[in-house]
Amino acid sequence: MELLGLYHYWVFAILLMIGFYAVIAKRNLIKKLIGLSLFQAAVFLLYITMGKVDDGTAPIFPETGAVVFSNPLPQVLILTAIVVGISTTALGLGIVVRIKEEYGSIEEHEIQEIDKR
Amino acid sequence: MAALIDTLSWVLLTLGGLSVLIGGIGALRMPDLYTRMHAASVTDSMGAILVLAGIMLQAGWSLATIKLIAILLFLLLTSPTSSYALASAALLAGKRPLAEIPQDQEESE
Amino acid sequence: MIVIFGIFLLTLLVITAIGIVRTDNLFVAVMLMGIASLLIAANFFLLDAADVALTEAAVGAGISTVLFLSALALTSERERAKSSNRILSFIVVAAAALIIIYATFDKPRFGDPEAPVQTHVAPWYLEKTPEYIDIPNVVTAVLGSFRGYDTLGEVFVVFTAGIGVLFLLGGGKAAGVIPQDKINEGLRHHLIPRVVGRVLIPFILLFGLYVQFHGEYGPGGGFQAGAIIAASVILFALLEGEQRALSVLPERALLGLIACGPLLYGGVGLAGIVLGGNFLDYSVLSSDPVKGQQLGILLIEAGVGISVTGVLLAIFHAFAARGR
Amino acid sequence: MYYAVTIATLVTMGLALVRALLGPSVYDRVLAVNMFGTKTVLLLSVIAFLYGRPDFLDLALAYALINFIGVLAVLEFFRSRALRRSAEHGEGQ
Repeated sequence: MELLGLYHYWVFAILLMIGFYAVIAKRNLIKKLIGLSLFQAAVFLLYITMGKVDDGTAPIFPETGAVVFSNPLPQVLILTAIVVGISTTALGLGIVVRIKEEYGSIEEHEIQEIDKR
Repeated sequence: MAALIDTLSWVLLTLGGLSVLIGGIGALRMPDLYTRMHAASVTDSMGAILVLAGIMLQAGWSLATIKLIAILLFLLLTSPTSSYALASAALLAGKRPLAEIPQDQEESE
Repeated sequence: MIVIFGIFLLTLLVITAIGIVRTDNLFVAVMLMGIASLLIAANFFLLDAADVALTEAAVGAGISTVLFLSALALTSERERAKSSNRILSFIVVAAAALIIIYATFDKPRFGDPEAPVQTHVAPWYLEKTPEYIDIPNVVTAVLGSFRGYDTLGEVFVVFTAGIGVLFLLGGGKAAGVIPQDKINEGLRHHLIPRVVGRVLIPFILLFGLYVQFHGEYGPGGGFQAGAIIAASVILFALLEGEQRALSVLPERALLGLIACGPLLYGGVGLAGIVLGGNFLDYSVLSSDPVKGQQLGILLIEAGVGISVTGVLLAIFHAFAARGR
Repeated sequence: MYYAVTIATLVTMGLALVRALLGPSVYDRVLAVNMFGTKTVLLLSVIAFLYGRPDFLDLALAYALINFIGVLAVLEFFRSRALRRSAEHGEGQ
């Protein structure tokens, strides 16, 4: 049970690194952005995981009865971060589209070759 | 009366779970796109009706039931529509159903 | 038992992530991202974060897929090159993963009520929200009032990102290989989706408004509502063609929305100063401090909703206009 | 009994994921995503009751409404791709 309690964190680590791998190893710029989204998702999961309390419920007071609540603070941070995340991803996609229009390619090494010329 | 409603809702939930599961197996095991789509979309609607009806009986007459009815209505509207849209897109793009392909070509497919 | 469900969902998530990285078809990767988003939302819900799950539902299911697909339509669908330095990258990544996993052994157990995170400010928020603000949703209370500065900053980040996309894609030449009338017709020839979509749009809008104004009592708030309302307009644009959507909600109106949101938020903050309190101190907005807090949260949530709607729609139109 | 339904839904999600990973055509993957969406709606509504917080059905409602957009976006993507291909083809001739 002790190890089961850490599983969420391991998934976070693995997911984070899968995203990181896509960012560093893939040459396609959109694939890099997808990797970045995965990376983001892993961080979101870490925060929400840390906020969970045993036998807790979502921090919205029910009409009857006081109960144990999970931590509201990480949820606030991540809630805003998700919307910020999609806006910044859109900005990244905008840059990729402009690169495609100017260079005719979205593969990193081809762009570098064009730059060298 | 309460026991009757309980039993009925458990029966509905079990049948719903079963039909959801059958749909999943069908979507995995069927031989081509259209048969898979058939398996997935029909059981999608059936499972949704059964499971949500089962929960509705448990919830009793409350705001939750109205929300469940809304969810069911929207699912029944959107899920067949998206299956239809997908099937027509696939057909327009030139994917033929397996039954239409002559036997000798089947292996190359 | 629910912990087991969570573990199962997380395992599926890891498998999906590996699938996303391994495929060289970007369209498939985007589809798998859709699945990953559903899994993440289900996980958030299991971890008691209803508000966050609603945000992920509103953003991940519709808007994220739409944006990625429109970017793919403008670039290419296939990844052409093999990965660079695969082995080296893999070693780096594996080593880092092992270090992080090693570090997790020092972390408090999952769900531990005695963990440092739970004992710092969170109990104070939970305890004082009924007293100072008196709304049931603590997440909204913290978002709108206790940490209002944070949220103001986030709104400005969203604002800046929107302006950035407009600068990048707004002017200049378009690709223009497709005849104008063809690209503008949307899915008008698909009769059944069109009819169902038209039935759905008012309900999505209504649900968006419900989420906006019910945010103090249940899961919801400006961020979620903004994404849902934007999704309904995007649905209209997909069905009827982008031009029709622009004639309903023209670009100038969108720019107005983008500017209005942060202005409303900042204005509420300044009103606090004018009425003799601190910046973003809503207690002075009304004679009863608790009422003032509630009014302030309502107003700033409206500001957030307006600016998120405007930014997401402007981004969508910027991408769609590029394809014309 | 909620547990039984939850387990059935989870297993089906797993099967749909396998279908999404295997393909073979892009339509299979879109089908899998669509199926996954419906199963998520069911899962969220069942879990809302399992937790005893039926007020969280809003989430399932959001998915029931918004999932449709993804499929339409895919449809529009296929349509514009076909248009682009035919336009490029026409120019090449």
